[in-house]
Amino acid sequence: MISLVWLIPAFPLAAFLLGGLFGRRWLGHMTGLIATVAVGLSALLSIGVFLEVLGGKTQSVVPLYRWIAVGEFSVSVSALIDPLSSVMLLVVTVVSFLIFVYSNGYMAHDAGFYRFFTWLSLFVFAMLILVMADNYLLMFVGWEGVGLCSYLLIGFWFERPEPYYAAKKAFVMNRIGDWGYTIGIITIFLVFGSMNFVDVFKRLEESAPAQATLTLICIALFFGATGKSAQLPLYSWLPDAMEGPTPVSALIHAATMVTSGVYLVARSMPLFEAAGPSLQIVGVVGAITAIFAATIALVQFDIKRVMAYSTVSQLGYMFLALGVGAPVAAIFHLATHAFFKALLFLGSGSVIHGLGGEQDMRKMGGLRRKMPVTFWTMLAAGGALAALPPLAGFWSKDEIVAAAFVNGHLVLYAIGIITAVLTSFYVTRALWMTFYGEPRDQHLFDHAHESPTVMTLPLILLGVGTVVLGIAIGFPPEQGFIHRFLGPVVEAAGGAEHAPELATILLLAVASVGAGIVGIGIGVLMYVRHRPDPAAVARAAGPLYRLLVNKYYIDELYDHRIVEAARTIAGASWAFDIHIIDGLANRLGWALAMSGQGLRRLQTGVVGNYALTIMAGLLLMLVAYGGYAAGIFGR
Amino acid sequence: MPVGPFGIDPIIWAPLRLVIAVGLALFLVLNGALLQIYLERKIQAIIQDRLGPYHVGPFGLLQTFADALKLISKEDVRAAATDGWFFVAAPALVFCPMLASSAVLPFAQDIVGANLNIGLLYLTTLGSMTVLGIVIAGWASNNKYALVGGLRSAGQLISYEIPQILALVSVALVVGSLSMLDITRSQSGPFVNVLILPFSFVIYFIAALAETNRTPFDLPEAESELVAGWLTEYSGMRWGTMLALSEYGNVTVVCAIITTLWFGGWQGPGVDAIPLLGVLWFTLKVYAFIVVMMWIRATLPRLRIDQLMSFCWKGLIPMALVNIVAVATLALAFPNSLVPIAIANWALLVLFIAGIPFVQRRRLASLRARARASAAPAVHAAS
Amino acid sequence: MTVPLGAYIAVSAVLFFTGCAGVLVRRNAVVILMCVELMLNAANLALVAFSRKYGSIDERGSVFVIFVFVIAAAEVAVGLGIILAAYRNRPVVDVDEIHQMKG
Amino acid sequence: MTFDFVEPVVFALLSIGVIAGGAAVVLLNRITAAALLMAFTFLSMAGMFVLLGAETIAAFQVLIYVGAITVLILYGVMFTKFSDRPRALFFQRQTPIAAVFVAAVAIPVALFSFSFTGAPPRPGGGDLPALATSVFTDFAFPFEIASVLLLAAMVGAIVLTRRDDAEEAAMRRRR
Repeated sequence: MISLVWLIPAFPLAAFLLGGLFGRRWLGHMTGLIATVAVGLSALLSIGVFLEVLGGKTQSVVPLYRWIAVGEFSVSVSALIDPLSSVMLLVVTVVSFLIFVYSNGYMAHDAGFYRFFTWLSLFVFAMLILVMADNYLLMFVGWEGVGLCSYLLIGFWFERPEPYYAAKKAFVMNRIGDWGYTIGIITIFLVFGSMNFVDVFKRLEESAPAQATLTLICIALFFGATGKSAQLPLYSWLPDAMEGPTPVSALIHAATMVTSGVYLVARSMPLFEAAGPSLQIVGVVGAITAIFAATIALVQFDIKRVMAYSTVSQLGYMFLALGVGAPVAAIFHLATHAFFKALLFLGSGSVIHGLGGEQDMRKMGGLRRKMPVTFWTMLAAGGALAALPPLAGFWSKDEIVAAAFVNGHLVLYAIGIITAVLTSFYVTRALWMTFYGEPRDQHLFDHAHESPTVMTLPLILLGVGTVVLGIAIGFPPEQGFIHRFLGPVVEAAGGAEHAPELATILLLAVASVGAGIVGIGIGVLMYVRHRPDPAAVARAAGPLYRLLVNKYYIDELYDHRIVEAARTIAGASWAFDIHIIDGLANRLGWALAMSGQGLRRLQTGVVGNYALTIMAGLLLMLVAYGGYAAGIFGR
Repeated sequence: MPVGPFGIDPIIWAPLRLVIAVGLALFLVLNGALLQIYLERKIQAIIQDRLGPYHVGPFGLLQTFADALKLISKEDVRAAATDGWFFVAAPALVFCPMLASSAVLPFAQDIVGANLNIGLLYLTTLGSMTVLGIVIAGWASNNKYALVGGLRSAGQLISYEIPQILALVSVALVVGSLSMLDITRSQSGPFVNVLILPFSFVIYFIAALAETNRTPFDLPEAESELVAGWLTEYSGMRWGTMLALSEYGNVTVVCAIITTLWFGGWQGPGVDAIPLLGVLWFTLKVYAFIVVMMWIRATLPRLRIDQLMSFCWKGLIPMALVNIVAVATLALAFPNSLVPIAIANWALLVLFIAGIPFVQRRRLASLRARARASAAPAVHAAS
Repeated sequence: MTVPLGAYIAVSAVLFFTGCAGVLVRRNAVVILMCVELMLNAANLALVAFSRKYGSIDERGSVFVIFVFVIAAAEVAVGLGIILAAYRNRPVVDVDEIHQMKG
Repeated sequence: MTFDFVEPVVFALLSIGVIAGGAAVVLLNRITAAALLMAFTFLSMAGMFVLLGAETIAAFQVLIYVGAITVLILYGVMFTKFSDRPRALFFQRQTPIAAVFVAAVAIPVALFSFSFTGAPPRPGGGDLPALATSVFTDFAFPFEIASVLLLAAMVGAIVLTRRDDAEEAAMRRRR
């Protein structure tokens, strides 16, 4: 089965080629079916691979072919299959499959149906490459590939300006991150003389290079990660990316692509462990991002934007986990988050679908009677997001904060708890505004309808996953299945995570659940009882509220500072180009033209003359040859 | 003292066989022409339910001889404006290659003028030389019908050489030699090449009809369009040489090639016992094909020049190329078995024949459409 | 008594320079094409002769003759095409009448 | 008795044919005649190839030069309604200097060429297999390139000679 691992990305690639080549003319809506079946097949395959890895085939490398071989710089296209990548494979393919099924319903009436599925298949292909790569360079290929697809899919409705700008923004920010990634891998190659994960880590153990170098590598890689997974300072593209179709937001901007940064850091955990301060940086950035995004999410009214900011915040959690040395918890949270956040997005998607494209929560309300399935599934997902036991989110998030506490990062722990409160508050708010209360827009409400089965079925499946996943693989805490499975791969060499005793665990669990409850309580008070009334709170908060609504003016800051600076530099270089370089070229051209004026007398236009010139040349050659042969010109 | 075939000393046998070969060639070509003219007349007469020549000699057998005498005794007319030397040279230019090409025809086991190891190449070469004579004749006649006829004919010959040569190549691929003798020897026994390469045989046969200006490809002397094509200005024995001898000679040569390449040449019952029997078999086979050509002439109408060209370039050459590719690939894939090649070739043949009706239907549809398009405004004008 | 190699080479040289002279002195473009063909042919003769004399068993020189054939065919086709195109613009085939491309 | 004397005689005849034909092409005023004599030159050249034992080359020579190129050139002659012209318009203006140059190059080369002594080996066996082997093994890639060149030439010739549609329409109107 593992030997067949190359088939996993092959199916989406085939779907992409089919859709891209024949989609427009011949396949039409068949494209969706083809792509879905393809991704389903790769999901089955990756389940098989997962089971085999479970069977004890830890870390097997499947070479496909030799890609680059220049001197000692040799890169091969081969798949590294170990517990980490197999888990990622599983998550990616399964979630993708469900979302593909969902999209068949959601995009049914869109003109670019085949385009959508073509690009989505390409995305899955690139994501799988990223996950399966056994070296940093191949991973970078997938990295860029998912970036491209996210650009294409955010700008899917390029007829309108906003998606187009959002796509451009996302692409540029990702590029900035990729710059870091590039520096990272180049330095890795310079230092370790290889880009293979295995070799790099082996050489790291054999002879650790200087701290500074390692720190540079890690910071660079982490910078790339922040770009891809929307951490500070490169987070602001993700909320705008919500301009894309909802399945895209669910798949790319919640479940898979944005988590690739986490995957990257987890994958290169040994480097980070060895690199001293960088892990703390990761943790701090993650924590700040978490609370930062959560605060913004408090006041958004666009349901998808709320989800987007919550995604950013959850990703912050994951980095926090990585930072406090609990990579297992990070991956665990990645998996559970993939399920419940995808579910939240798909749910809001189905709401939007039901309301005919309305995204503003202020126009919703009372929908739970209209669309029960969506409601219940989203309720489960919301619970998971608010970390209520026994839902999936509880186990993973609890582990993260617990790890923060146990490993002695009390500040980070505090931030985590506060963020938990905020999280449960805004999720309550969102769900309430959407499903409870009186319909605020009667017209929309009347036309609202439950989505078709093809859309609700994935919701239900994801809901099941949301409910059972955490308890299935995360129980009991700290000794759950996932720890036994992943631990050996990503844990610190020294075993930093000494398992605490049960009392502590229970205490921490109670604390975080309490935080969740508190948040929900506040939410219910404000939006059900209206005391204090949200509007009043907003008025009271005044400037703070405005600050949040305007997302801390980050975009404006970027525009005014960075973009302006870039403009100035560009202008300067333009002037240099025009006046110095072009000037030089023009002078040169002028000289050539002048000499040409003189020389063109030779061009009589009569072919015979040219032939005669050839003859003269032949004569000269003959003379020279004869001269040398006769030794006149010397040897 | 060494003993060659028929128990003759090789020193004597070498020139002797040359003499025999040339004699056979002349027999085939010269008397052949007379005989073929007679045959042509008779066969057409029978097919068209006429009597044909019956007056001169028994069954009109002497009719063609009488015509030959008439031709020879005719005055040698040469129009004033014709281009002296070329006008005289053209018939020779047409006749010589044809005669020369019969030097490599294997009439029997050892009865062959010269056993070139590039016999096929030699034959195609000479075939291509005919064009020159025809163009010159058309040019020298200084007559627009003749010129157009000559250019047409040249275009036709050059175009149809391509499928012809391609068909030959497929045979050479299978046999692995260009020598006529080897090719003949390679098909001893019942499995002659036509059973292995029927498709290339069909291609060659069609192309050969065009090469020899036989119906349905006898554009160059399309009486109804341009009096007698490049022969317009010719009369008397020049005409006789050009048309009678060269045309029929070419027919003979082509049929001999077909016989050798696809139908086992002289091979036949009893040749191993009496080698001279091979001559009989060879001649019989050749004449069978000549009769087939005459039959075709009596049956099929003449094509238009554009149809002719488009059939060659759009139909024959692509099919020939496909054929070559298939044969070569299979010959590489199965070096020691001819069965796959045979299967592929039969399949191609069936495809070709089955494909014709579809093509014709599409062309008919387009023609009708064009007719309707051109008819519509006429109707308006009428009303 | 056989023909020495030099004889072949001499014939080839003479033919070559005959063609060369033709290219240089004749006006009619078609004639010039013919003369170019003559030159190519002379080169062929030299190639074959040398390859027979000095060439190894596998006819290396003659292979180039085949390529020369290809070149000749291509050259005459394109050359005649150019001549006809020029002729259609102005009915002349004289190479020194056609000098619109002078600098 | 031996037939040794045959070869030089044949060679002499052929070389006379070659050179005379070539000279006629250059000197004759009638292009059609020139074309025919060029064909004659090619035929004699083919004979020389046979004499050298390269009969495949000879066959190709006739096939391509006589069968194709000469006919093509005759086409060209007929399409460019060539009319015989007075001697004055026969040679280019650069003729004298050209003659000098050609003589200056030709004479030494011709003399030099006699320095090749020794006879080429007796023809035997035929050159087809060897030729085919080296074309399709060592020279396979140049062979492909040559085919590409031919294709390009074909396309180029078609593009050059086809009238543009306006012209076409004009001609149809004239008809």
